Amino acid sequence: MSIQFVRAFRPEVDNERCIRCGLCQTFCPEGTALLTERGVLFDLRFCKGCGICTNECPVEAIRMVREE
Amino acid sequence: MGGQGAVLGTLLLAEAAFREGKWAQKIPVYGGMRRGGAVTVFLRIDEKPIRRSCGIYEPDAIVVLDPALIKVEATRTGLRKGGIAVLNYRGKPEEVNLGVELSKVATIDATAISTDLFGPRAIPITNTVMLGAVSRATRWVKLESLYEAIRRQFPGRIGELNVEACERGYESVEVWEA
Amino acid sequence: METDRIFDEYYEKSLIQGGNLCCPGCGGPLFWRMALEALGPKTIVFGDGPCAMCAIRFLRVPTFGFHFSFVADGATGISAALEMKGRDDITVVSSGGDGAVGDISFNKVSAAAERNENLIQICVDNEAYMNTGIQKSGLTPFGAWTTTTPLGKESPKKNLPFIIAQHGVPYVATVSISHPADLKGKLRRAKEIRGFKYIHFVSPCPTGWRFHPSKTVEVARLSVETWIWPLYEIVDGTLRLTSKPKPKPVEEYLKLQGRFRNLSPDVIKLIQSNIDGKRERLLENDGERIVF
Amino acid sequence: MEGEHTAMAAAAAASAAGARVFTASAAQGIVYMEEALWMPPGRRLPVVMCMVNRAIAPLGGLRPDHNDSLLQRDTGWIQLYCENSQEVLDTVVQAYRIAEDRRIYLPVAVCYEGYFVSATAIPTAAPDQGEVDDFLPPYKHELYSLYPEDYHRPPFPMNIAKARYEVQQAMERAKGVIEEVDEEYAKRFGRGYDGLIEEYACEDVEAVLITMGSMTGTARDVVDELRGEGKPIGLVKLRGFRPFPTEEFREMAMRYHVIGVVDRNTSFGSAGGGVVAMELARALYPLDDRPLLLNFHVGLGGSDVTINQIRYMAERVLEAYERGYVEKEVEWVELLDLGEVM
Repeated sequence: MSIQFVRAFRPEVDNERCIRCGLCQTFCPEGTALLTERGVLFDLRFCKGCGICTNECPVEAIRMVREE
Repeated sequence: MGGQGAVLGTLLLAEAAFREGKWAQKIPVYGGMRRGGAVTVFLRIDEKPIRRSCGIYEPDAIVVLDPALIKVEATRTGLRKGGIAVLNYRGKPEEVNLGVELSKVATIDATAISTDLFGPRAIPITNTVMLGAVSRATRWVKLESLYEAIRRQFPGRIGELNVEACERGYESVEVWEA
Repeated sequence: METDRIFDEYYEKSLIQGGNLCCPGCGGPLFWRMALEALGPKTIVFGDGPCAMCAIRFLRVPTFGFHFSFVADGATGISAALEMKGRDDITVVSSGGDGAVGDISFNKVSAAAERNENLIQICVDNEAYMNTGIQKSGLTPFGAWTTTTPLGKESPKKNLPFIIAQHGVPYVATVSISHPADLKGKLRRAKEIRGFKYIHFVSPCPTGWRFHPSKTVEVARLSVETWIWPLYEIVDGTLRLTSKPKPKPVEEYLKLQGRFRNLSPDVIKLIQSNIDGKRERLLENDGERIVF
Repeated sequence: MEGEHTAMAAAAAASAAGARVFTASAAQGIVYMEEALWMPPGRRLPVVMCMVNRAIAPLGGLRPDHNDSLLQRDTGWIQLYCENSQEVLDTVVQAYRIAEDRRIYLPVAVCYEGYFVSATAIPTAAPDQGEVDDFLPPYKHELYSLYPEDYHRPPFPMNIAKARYEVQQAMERAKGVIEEVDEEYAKRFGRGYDGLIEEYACEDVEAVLITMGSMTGTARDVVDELRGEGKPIGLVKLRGFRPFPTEEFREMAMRYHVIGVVDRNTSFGSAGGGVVAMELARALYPLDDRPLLLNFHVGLGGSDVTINQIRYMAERVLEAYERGYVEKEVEWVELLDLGEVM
């Protein structure tokens, strides 16, 4: 799949810290964050790197890292 | 290309060329009208008045404002042998392969400079950094003319920050010549 | 890839497609995902126009649209056709932005409300014409910068939910993406009611309101907590506040956004006193019939 | 204003109240405005408006073709089509002189394409405010109504016909006025546009291409190349579509053997071809000796009119000249594969 979305930062989750609250999934505008049994997953095909997940995370388990 | 201030950046470049007594023309071709959408902008610079209004299909140079776009096929279309590429890219210019023999390749980590100067943003605005790089790589416009254009467009503190961005673009760019 | 497959299933369930054309941090797609989870797959969405076009074209339900000036018209037609075909299982949703619902198509929406058409009218209010370059609309709040009000808007925001309520329609509600349970509950309720339902959603716009895209939900939450955007519903003319938070100063909301950067302390004080007055009147009338 | 329908009504009423009025719109907006667009010509109000051409939705996008303004060709607005930003600026100044001329009192639309003109940045000279004030003295409306007794109630049918005939008469007079104003403007500001119609590189040619709007600039470059190659083809730029320069075209028809009309518009199910080609055919019909007429659709929905496409059209026109007949009356140039664009 070709890159459609210009993104400078992408989310990265620390599953150790994550408390499985699912707020990132609730508030991701693109629906690209999902709480699964394996922890939080991100769909990097469509993530635009807005950072709402980081902002809403109550335990700061998600951070934005620079895209290569 | 980029959508990171490509339209305004090209306008500044056009204005800088105009300030040096040349004719310039900027035609934007908007993609999705949203922040971060891919955007193409055409720029012509000439010694005599520019009459044609069609798009540019075989550019002498391409400027890519976002590293992600380098991998996109459309970016390379029409780039001809002996052309120039100025890229926002972290790697060395000699590592770049766009599928044609270019006369010059310039690379610069404009995102890092932009983040350093303007703070982290979801979509880093890299246009003025890239302008400095373009000036160095192509020698089509002088750095001073770009400063004048930037200062006119953004008076005050924002203008000075952008002038600094432009200067750092000029200094940090790595140019490879065939 | 495994992740891709998991997400494709998730999109199917949420009735959206991965990848939309909105700006990063736009409140619109978030609203639609929540709304469709409440409304279910048997929904037809009518609406078009720039920002809405970006948001609506990624929905996995039938969509159709004309332009700014036809907001409730097309939905009326769809609703009438479904009635002729005896399909009362389908929810018709008409969507428009603040410019369309509040200005260009205001007469159309008002007329549809008066006819009590069986549809849910949604106003996705980002408080200006954003896609065309941030021009002021009738729903731009007082004091806000736009490209056509460079010194701040001088007139107040139209109180659209109350205007529509005065048509005597069965259901009017305001919602916010920061309160998903409330949002979904109101849409489920609207779905069950026959007649004209009006849902007003204020959609934070990072591009036009000038804030970092990651703050979208925070801004939406503050708008509720400062009482700038109170959450209520008006059922058959009776007002009921659905959220009564302890009021925070409006300054917290205003200072997050670049569009209010140039407000002087006096103007902020004025906005605060207006909001205080509004809050008191709302609390007074909570549970009262307000449509005469 | 909440919409174009309102904007034009307000502009017309403001003009009736004695103000000098300007507004602008594009595509959907112009079409939405249409009901109100009939007011200024009917009431003889000199409103000036920029119609920024954009393709109409659906099946249209954000980019330009001429259908939106050409749809308004019957409303009674004078329509001038511009090639670049400089011409737009100059034409807006001229437009007030034309509209407010006592012999005319008709609204003027300055039409130019979105993107290729409206969003394109190019050096443009702005005339001095004082000189413009000299050229455009304060406006004083002197013709309130031709038939005051009819102003606020349904007019007598006889008067409607008379009023419409008078609009037509004013349009006829406008041809001369547009040229006059353009000439005076050229004298004062050093830039003129040959009134309604401009012939470019047309000395000793046998055939011409007719273009309208921004593609003219590109066509100039192509025609220069072709003339350099010794090909007998010139370029005619249609600036004034309303009023239509019938006489000029009839006179041209005596000199050129083949005319190729480039239409950035279409009229579905019409007698054939674009709006300009059909107008031109009517203008030339009474002549005994008519030139061959070719028509091309190009740039529809705002696709780019490329150098290759213009070259292709010029070649078809020259081919018709050599053969002496027209093989294909109407061609959709965009549907052809012209190989590598450039």
